[in-house]
This record gives sequence, C-alpha cells and structure tokens, in this order.
Amino acid sequence: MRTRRYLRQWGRIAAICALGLALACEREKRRFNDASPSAPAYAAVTLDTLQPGVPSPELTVKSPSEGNAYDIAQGKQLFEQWNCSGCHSHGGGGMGPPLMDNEWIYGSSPENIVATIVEGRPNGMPSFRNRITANQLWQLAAYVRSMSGLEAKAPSPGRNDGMQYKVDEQRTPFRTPRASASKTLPAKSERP
Amino acid sequence: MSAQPLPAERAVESDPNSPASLHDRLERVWRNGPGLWGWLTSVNHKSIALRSIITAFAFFGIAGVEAALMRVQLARPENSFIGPDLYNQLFTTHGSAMMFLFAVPVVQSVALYFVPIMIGTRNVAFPRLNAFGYWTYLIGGVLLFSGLFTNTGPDQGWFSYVPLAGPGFSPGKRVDIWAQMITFTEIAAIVAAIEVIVTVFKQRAPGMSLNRVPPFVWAMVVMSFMVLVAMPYVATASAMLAMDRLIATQFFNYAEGGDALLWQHLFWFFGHPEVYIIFIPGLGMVSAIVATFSRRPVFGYTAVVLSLVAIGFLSFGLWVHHMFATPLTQTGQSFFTAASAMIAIPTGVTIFCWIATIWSGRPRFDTPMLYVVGFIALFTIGGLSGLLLASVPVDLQITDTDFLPGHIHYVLLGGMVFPLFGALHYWFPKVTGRMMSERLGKVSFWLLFIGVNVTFFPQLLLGIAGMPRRVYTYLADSGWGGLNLTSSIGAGLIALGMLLLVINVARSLAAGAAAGADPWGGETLEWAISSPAPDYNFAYIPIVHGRSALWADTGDLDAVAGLREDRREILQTTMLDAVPDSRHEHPDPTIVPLLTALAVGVGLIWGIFDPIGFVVGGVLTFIALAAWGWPEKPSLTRARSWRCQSDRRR
Amino acid sequence: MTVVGEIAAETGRQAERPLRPVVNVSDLPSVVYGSRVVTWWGTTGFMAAEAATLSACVASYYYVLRNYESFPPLRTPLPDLLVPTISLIVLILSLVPCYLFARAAKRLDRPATLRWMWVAVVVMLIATALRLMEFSALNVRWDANAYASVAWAVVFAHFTLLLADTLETLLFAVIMQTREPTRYYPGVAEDAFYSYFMVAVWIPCYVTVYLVPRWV
Amino acid sequence: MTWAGSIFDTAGTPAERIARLAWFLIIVSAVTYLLVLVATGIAIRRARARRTRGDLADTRPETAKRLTRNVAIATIATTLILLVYVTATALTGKAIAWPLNARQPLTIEVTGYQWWWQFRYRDSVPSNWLTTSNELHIPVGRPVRVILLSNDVIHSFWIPELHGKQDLIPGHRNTTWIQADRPGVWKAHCAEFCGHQHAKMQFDVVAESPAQFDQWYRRQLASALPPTDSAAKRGHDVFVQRTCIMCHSINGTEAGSNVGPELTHIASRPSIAAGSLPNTRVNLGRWILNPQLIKPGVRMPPNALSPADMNALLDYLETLK
Repeated sequence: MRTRRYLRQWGRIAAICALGLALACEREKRRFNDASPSAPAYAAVTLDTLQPGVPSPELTVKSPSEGNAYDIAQGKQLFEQWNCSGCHSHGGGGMGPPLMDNEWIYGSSPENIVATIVEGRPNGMPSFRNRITANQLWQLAAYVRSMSGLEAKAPSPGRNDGMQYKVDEQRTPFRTPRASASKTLPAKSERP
Repeated sequence: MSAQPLPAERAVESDPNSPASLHDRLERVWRNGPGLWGWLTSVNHKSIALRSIITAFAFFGIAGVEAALMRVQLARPENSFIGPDLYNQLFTTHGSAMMFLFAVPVVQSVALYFVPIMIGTRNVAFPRLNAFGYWTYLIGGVLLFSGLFTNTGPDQGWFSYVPLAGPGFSPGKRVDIWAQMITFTEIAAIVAAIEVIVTVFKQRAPGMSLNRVPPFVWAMVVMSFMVLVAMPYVATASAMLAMDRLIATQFFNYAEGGDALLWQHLFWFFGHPEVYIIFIPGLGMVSAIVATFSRRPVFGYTAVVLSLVAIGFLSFGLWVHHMFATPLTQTGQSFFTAASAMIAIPTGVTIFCWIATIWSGRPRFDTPMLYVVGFIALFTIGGLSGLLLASVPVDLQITDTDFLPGHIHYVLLGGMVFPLFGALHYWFPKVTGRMMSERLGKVSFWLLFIGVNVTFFPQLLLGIAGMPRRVYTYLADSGWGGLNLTSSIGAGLIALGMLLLVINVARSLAAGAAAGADPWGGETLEWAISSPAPDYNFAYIPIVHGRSALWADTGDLDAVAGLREDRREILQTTMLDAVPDSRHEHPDPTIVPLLTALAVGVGLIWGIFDPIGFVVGGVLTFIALAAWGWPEKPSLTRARSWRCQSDRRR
Repeated sequence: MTVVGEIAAETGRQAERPLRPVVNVSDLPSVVYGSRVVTWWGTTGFMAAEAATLSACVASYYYVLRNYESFPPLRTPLPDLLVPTISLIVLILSLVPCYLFARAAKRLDRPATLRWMWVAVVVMLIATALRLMEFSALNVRWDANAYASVAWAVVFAHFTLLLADTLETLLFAVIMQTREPTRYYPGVAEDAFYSYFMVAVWIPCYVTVYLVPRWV
Repeated sequence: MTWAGSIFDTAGTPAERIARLAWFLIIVSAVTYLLVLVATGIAIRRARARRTRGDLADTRPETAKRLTRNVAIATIATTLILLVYVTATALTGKAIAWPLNARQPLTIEVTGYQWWWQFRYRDSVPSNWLTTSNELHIPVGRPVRVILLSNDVIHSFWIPELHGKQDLIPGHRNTTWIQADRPGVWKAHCAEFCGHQHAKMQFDVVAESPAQFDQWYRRQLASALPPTDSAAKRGHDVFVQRTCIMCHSINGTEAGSNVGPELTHIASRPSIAAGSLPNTRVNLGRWILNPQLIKPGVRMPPNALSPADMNALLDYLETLK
C-alpha cells in the first residue's frame, strides 16, 4: 500500500520534472532543417479574402516557432536585416503601424501575422509571397509577437548589440491583444 | 546526545588517560550524526572534502565522456556523428566542467582534506562555511549538466567571448546557465580558499612555524591567495554578462560605449591565473610524493616555496598573452612576452629541485612515483609549448588552432591530473584504510601516459598544420584526417586507462590490502594517525620539531593536552611561529549551510528566468544567514552539562 | 639538515604514532580579539575578495571611460552630488558608534555595547536608505549606455556590502539584546572592523562615480 | 619543410620570419626537453643504484652544496635561454611589423559575417571600389593593408601562408598586413569560434601576377550581363521573384540585398558556401536546395524550387562569370 503511494508520489514528481525538461528542450531546440522545403506550410494560412479587418479563419496549422528561443532570435535578425524597421521603426510604428502595442488590425495569432506578411495589406504592406520560406515566416511571426509581450519571457530575446531604440522583448510586458479601434471583430486573446 | 554518562563510560573514566576512553570521548563529540540527516548536516572537513572529491570525479567522468564523443566525431573528415549544435554544447561544457567543476574544486578538496591533518588540527577554521561551499558547488555543477541534458547546454565556448555569448547571438538560457554556474563555483572556490588560508595561518600544530610548513601546504596556500584575487574577476565578469543578457545593461555593447575586449580583459585576468591555480596544487602533491618515495625531504625547501610564491605573483602578469590577436600596442605585447618568460624560471627551479631530490634519494617506484615521473615528462612539454604561445609572432600563427588544446591538455593533464592520480594512489590508504593494487595502478599509468601523448601530440602538429580549434568537422582535402584519427585512438587509450583506474579503485575499496597507519613511511603528520583518520584527527595535538614532522625522530611524538573533550574545541596558534595562543569552540553539525546554499540557489537559478528571483533568493539567504548566526542553544546546554562532568573528573 | 628515524625504514608502520602529552593548554583563553581570532582572518579574506570585486567594477568603469569622447556620454546628465555626499558623510559618521561598540565589546561591557550597536544600526539604516536614493541621483537608468551600466555596477556592488553589513549589525544587535552569549563579543568587534573596510572602499568608488565625470 | 597549408608553407615575409622563429623555438624546446629527460633519467639511475647498494638517501651537506650548484647552473641556463627567447621574439616582432616605407599599398577592408567573408577593395577612385565575397585575390609582391571589421561576432582573419591571425572585433578597427612573394592558391579559415558554422567559414586566397590581378579586378568591377538565352532569363526571374533576392545581390539586376554574400560573379569563384564546396553545378544545386544538410545552422534556408526552376536558376548563375 505504502509502496504504491510512494510510487505514485514519485511518479508525479517525475512527470513534473519530465514536463519541465521537455519544455526546456523545446525552448532551446535549434531547428535547422525540419521544414520540408517542398511543402510551404503557409499555403494553408492564406486568406480567402483581401478585405482588411477579417482575421484568418480557424486554422489547423500550428506555428513551430512559438516559444522557441532560437526561432524568435532568428526572426529578430531577419526583421532587422530585411529592413522591416524601415516602415515599422523597430516596432514603434512609422509609415506602417506600430508592433509593440496591443492593437492588432489583422489579428495577433502567428497564422494571422504570417498571412499578413504573405499576402501584404492595403496602405503599403507589400506581399512577400514566394520570397520568404515557411520557416522564416514562423520565425518572423514569433518575433513580431514577442515585441508586444505575446511570447513567453524565457525564450524572448534580450537587448540587441547596437543602438538601443526600445526595451528588449523579454522585458516587454504582456499586452492583451485587441482588435484595432476602428475594427469590430474581436481577436483571440491569448497568454503565452 | 545524552547528557547522562553511560555506565560503560563511567567505567573507563577511572582511567581518563586510557587511549580507548579518550578515543570514545572525542569520537562522541566529533562524529557526524547518524543516517541521511547526519550526512546532510555534517561539518567535518574530511566528510565534506571526500564527497567533494567524489563529486568532482563524477563531473570529470561526464566531461571525459564528452571529450570521447568529440574525438569520435573528429576521427574522420566530414563525419556526421554529431552536428554543430550538439558539438558546441559538448566542447563548451567539457571545458567549463573540467575547469570550474573538476580542476579547481578537486584540488581545493584535496587541500581541505589533507591540510588540516598535515598541520595537525581537528577541523578547518570555519566548518559550516566549508559545508556551505560544497553545497553551492554541487548546485552549480548539477545546474550545468541538467542544462546539457535538457538541450540547454552552453554552446559559446568556455571563455564565452562576447558578443557571441551576449544576448544578440546566444538566444535562450544556455549562456545564462553557464554564467550562474560560474557564480556558484566561484562562491565555493572563494570560500574554500579562505578556509585553507585561515586554517593554515591560525591552526598549525605548535612548533610548525611558517618555515616548517610542508611544501604541499604552501602550494595550497599560494593557490588560495590566487583564488581570492582572481575569482572575483570572473564572478564580476559573468555577472556583467548575465546582466547584459537579462536586464539589458550595456557593458559589452560597442554601440552604446561598451566593449567586447572588456570581457576578454576581465576574463583572462582570471583565466590565466586559473591555469596556475590548477597546477600549483599539482606541484604541491608532487612535492609530497617525491619526498616520501625518495626517502628524503624535498631538496631546496626554501627555493621550492619561494618559487611557488613567485609563480603565484607572476601569473597575474600574463593575461594579455591570450589576446595577442586583438588590437594592442607593440610595447604592451613585449611586456607580456617577457612576463611569460619570467614565469618559466621559478617553474624550472621547482622541477630542478625535484630532480635533485630524486638524484640524492633512494627512490621506490611505486605507482605514485611513476605519476611524478610522468608529470615531469608531460608537463615539461606543456610548459615548453607554452613558450611558443607566449612569443607574440609565433602565437599569431598558432593561437586558436588545435595547438592550443594540445598545449593546455599537456599542461593540465601533465601538471595537475597526473599529480592528482599520483596523490590518489598515495593517499587512498589514508582515506580508506586500504591499499590500491600496484599492478593495476602501473598498467593504468602506462595506458594513460601513452594515451595522453598519442592524443595530444598530434594536436600540437595539427595546430601547426593550420587546423583551427573548436571545429565540429573538417574537409576531406584538408589533409588533417590521419593526425585526427591518431588523436582519437589516443583518446581511446586514455579511456581504457581511466576504466582500469576506476576498476582499481572499486576493487581496492572492496578488497584492498589493509593499509595500516603509515604504509609508505611518510614524512608529514597525516601518517601519524590511523587510517582512515578518526573524526577528530589527533587525540592530542602533536608538537612539531622540524620540517619533517615524522622523520625527525622515531619515538613518540610530543603533544599538547588540555583541549576540551566534551565539546568541539580546537587549538589556535600564532601565525608566524605557531605558539599556542587560544582555544576555540567549533560548531556542531547543522543543516543551516545546506539551507543557505539552497537559498542562494533559488536566487541565482530563478533569477535566470525572472529578476524577481534574485530578490526572493536574497531575502531567503538573509533568513538562512540569520539562522546561521543565531546562538545554538542546545549546544550550550549540552556543553554545560558536559563541563560539570569534566569538572567532577578533575 | 640531518634526518634520522623513519627515513631509513623500507616499509611503513601498521600502528599509529603514539602521542605523548608534554604541554597543557587548558588555561589558554577561549575569548580573544583581533587577529588572534580566526573570524578576523575570515573577515579579512572576504574583504580581499570583495575588494577584488569592487576593483573589477572600478577598472571596468575606467576602461569604458576610454571609449567615450565626452564623458559622461552625450545627452547623459552628470550624477547629482548632494545626496551621494550626504550619504558619504553619514557612512563615515556611522564609524563612530561602530568604534564605540567595538571598544565596549572588548571590555565585555554589555550596556555600552548594546547602546552603541543600536545607534550604529540606526545610522547604517539611514545610510542604506540614502544609498537607495543614490541610484536615482545617478540620473540615468542602468540600461541607457555602458557608462550608466558601469556606474550602476560600482554603486550596486558596494550597496550589497553596505546592506550585508547593516543586516549583520542588526542581527548581532538582536542577538546581544536577547541572548548575550559571551563568545559573540569577538564577532561584534569583527563587525565594526568590517564596517571600517566597507566605508574605506567606498571612498575611491565615490570619487570614481561622482567626481571623475566632473573632472574629465 | 613545406607542409601544405601549415605555418611552415610560407609565401610571404611575415610568415617566413615567424616560421624561422618557430623553428628556432621548437629546436630550443626540444633540446631543453631532452636535457630535462636525461637529467631525470640519470637521477633515477643513480638513485636506483644507491637503493641496490642499500645506502640511505644522501643528505650530506657536501652533496647538498653540489646539488645547489647544479640547480643554480640549470636556473641560470634557463634564464639565458629565456633572454635569447625574448630577444628573438622582439626582433621577429619588429621584422613583421607593417613596413612604413611600403609603396603603393593595396587596402582591403575585410568584414566578417556569420559565417562568410566580405572583401572590399579600396581605391582612390570611389567608383573603382570593389566588393567580393569569400574570395580574396592579391597581386604578388605588393603589400596589402588589411582592415578588419565585423558585422556580428568576433571572427579571426588567418592565412597561414602569409601571416599570423588577427581578430575581427565588432566596434574595433583592427589591422594587419599581408604580402605574397609567390603566386599560389590557398584556403584560409576563420580562427575564432563564432558559432554553428565556424568550422566551415573559409575563403579562397589567390595570389597572382599584378597583370592577372588587374585583369581579375576589372572583370569583377563590371556588372552582371543581362541573361541572353531563355533558360537563363527564366533563372533570372526565379532569382528576383523567389527567396534569393531577399538576401543576395547581383550588380546590374534589381537584387541588392546585403544580408548574404554578393553573387555578381559567382560563376568565376573556385568554391561556394564560404569555401566549403567546389563550385560545380551539382554542388550549387545541392546547396541551394538545402544548405542545412551541408552546413547545419547556416543562415540560408532550404529553398522550395521546382526542378525546372532550379535548372533555370543554375543556368542563370552559371552565366555570372
């Protein structure tokens, strides 16, 4: 009897440890090569309408980059190198909308963000269809989410090596996403 | 512990000077508590040092397996056994673990085990602090390896050059784990250094003036002083790195006025002395072994001791020779070349003195002595290849190539691991009461000696052939395949030698010949007491009349009586001449050091994920320290009741 | 040196070496002060390590200073001088009660020890509060630039020493108030000794952080 | 000894002088080492003999005196050797310094990226500045001043045949110099650990006659020719409409990103992927399809191209001579 209770107790502890370990492994995994180059995952995420304000329908594709420190960091590098800041100004907004706030015109889920990058949006956001691989899209989306604290703190990037324009993502407080004021559709609210 | 004297005890009290009753009384006061709780609360320097040595060897084993995996990967060009991500974690944790979790802790633990016995005292100066140091070290080591096993192993190299180790290029928590591991081990190292220094300065046996302190103890003291000065630098640097990563300080961000070279200066100001911190104790162990097995005291005591001190000082003037390929002025570089050359002189003197000791002695070549000869043969290669690295122009060609791992392994394996294995065979009887097998010992020595040369000499050549270090693979047309394969085969020999060594230890533990108090006819005080040493070390504190405590005469040793036998009390002597000065009460076993270490652990580990963790950990640590400082009431009452008894006895 | 005895022996001995008591030390004191106690040496050891830590921070400060053409960097205000100077004066003043309670402790004078300890605790608590205010007197956040980071590092590193010393004095005061174990008197004296060190090392730090930017 | 690729396979003055010093030090070290071993050996033999005779250890004062003298002699010898060592080091250090009287030096700015190299040849005429990647051409006999910069982490610039290494440190402007005294083709490695693909961060060094160098330089300065045949045209379209354009540039086309190596004359380079693969059509195809199989962790992603697109792209890239 007692042995069994002990076993159950230890089993529980072991399960919690295993979960912790699994989370740590997932957070630190360096995925170099698991996106099959021949099947662009974002095909499933394309919108059936280009009307602004309509977030993507419920999708089954799950972003592999959520909560992964390496992917978010890669997204951050791509964001800077591809000059997203040219319009979004390190997330503060300029010609394009700010990305650090909690207003989301086209939805805040990774799939929404990927769709926005792939399709482009009216008033300036160009379409990057065919130019960015699926993996890189997820990485970018994860980074964009981390800019307003939608990603967990532990995998979010620290400060960059360079001029400091904004608070680094891991110290950015979580901000409950909401649809932009002018839009009516509610966005899924989610916590990392 | 009961205050009422047991009937049996009353019986022996009729003869208070009978050794048996004295032994029982002291044993009662000094032994650890029973069971697991007793294990966790122990403040005995031997218990703690021994578990620390075992822990260090466990980390040594894991890091050794990592090395073997790397050698398998490099055995042939373009091998796909291990990818770059895992390889980088392996070499980083291998280097970090060997430096911070094996080399420094193991030599300090050997010091904490044998220094108190060699200088004739009953415990280290601060027993609870000593226990705290061990627990911190254990937490740090477990942290690093749990990182490795959860794919969070540091992957930036053991000297963590920024910006690669900084927030921009090392995402995740890998480097943070490394930085906190450094903090843990530095706390432990500094604590152990203070223990050794204070114990040696204040608790030497009467008569053991500073010029009679065994060279082994001198080496440990010099090492401890170096730890005290060098380790805070790496602790500061790693704290800065962690803060850069976690709270966005700008220490190493060039765009905001920081500097990547600041890291290198801070790190190598620690990192170069680190190598000497590791092998000066090796020199100490060699001194002890050479004297015993040559059947004469070390030749040139004063020269050896002064050389050790000189090496300690000079080692702080060399750090820039790790940075010759960075923008530095020519004059600065020449200065560091000259300083590097200077340190070769005292190192040479020590080696010459040992050769002279053997020369005029009549040595027995048991396994420990073989390791000493192996030390001379290997370490000299390490030292001489170091001269190539300290010469600026040649360094520019061979630094950061495979020459460097070759060199450092000759220095550290030759200068520290071989003396340590010698010490293992030498002191194993003292610690366990059993002898190690000579035959297995000799076979494993030769395997290791040949293996080290077959592994690392090709690496020296590979460096000259242009192979960079820290590469997870190399191209087939580079022409490095043959030498790499040789090196990997050598690694196999080392592994075999290590396996035999482990078998030898296991077999000797179970069925080794009984050792007796003094199997080698040793020179220093540890051989005066029974093996394994009793918990209180010495029934009476011996009085020392010369440098060779046990060789000065053959009869009984003069000793000091009058220390309390009813509570933990030790004798303090004056710093220079070791004249008895005062008695000092020592604490009983307590759980507080473990709790304090856990509080520190909570702070440092939680702090990786959320700065609030540092605050919580700080508060917990303060609470633990308050408990630490609080007077122990039970101990006092017990002491009082014991005092009554002893008064009655008188 | 002539060596006799065991050296000639080929093999070791089984038995332990007999010890023959010739001196009795039972009349040696067990409460001593200053460098006769191990705690004095231990405290000194920690001081050495802490001084090394602070020196690493200060060295980093001057290293970073070389990287700037104007110091403090452009658009970064100078640190205030008022609060830090008051804080420095309070710190130095705190040494007076420290000296007095250490002297009283050496005489085993309980009332005087306690009185001056509590005065010291109050003064040090004030100093700690002032030190907290010093962080805002730096006029720059730690993450603004490298200058800010090193200045914060120096002040913070010393803040930990100040905090530790304050809490230690408080703890000792409480213990002395409630228990009065005789063997704590040397520790109390040690505590004052540590305070001297803590204040002494702050002076170069103060000069570095608050005066040097005004001079260069 | 000329051991291909080793520090003794010298082709320039600094490397030559360093090799000479290295030989000297190696010989001195070897002799010293032998002396130490011989001394140890003799010590062991003598002492063994004493044991066989059954004598005690020799602790007589006169022996101690003799030993003291011998140790002192050995120490003085060590000191003298070290004096020679320091002097030789200083002299060599002087000999390998940048020659102040160098005439018409060439200046090349090297920038390290994770995990490739960019070379920018400076010229008094700004329009003659040339940027290449992973391939360094230098004229024989002309001193080259090298300015070392980094875009991300610390790398190290090292051509063993020409000179020792110098680090590329972000925020610092380090310099070194090289001069090839004979023509040759060598492989150079990054020598400071810089992340996942440190092992395969290499570049090709080509030392050639000044005339050949000038010819190469002029050809590299030219923009890429517009594609002529239909396959190449389609390849060009693939390049600018698909993933390639996000990171690479080809002068003369709309591709102008500087995230990855520039590819204006990719077909003329001896190797691809920072010196990791010979530049053949098959290798190029493998590389573009999935670089992660060849250099795991490299920043170039796998590219989903249909076989037809891939062939066209390869056709196009092969025209970029």
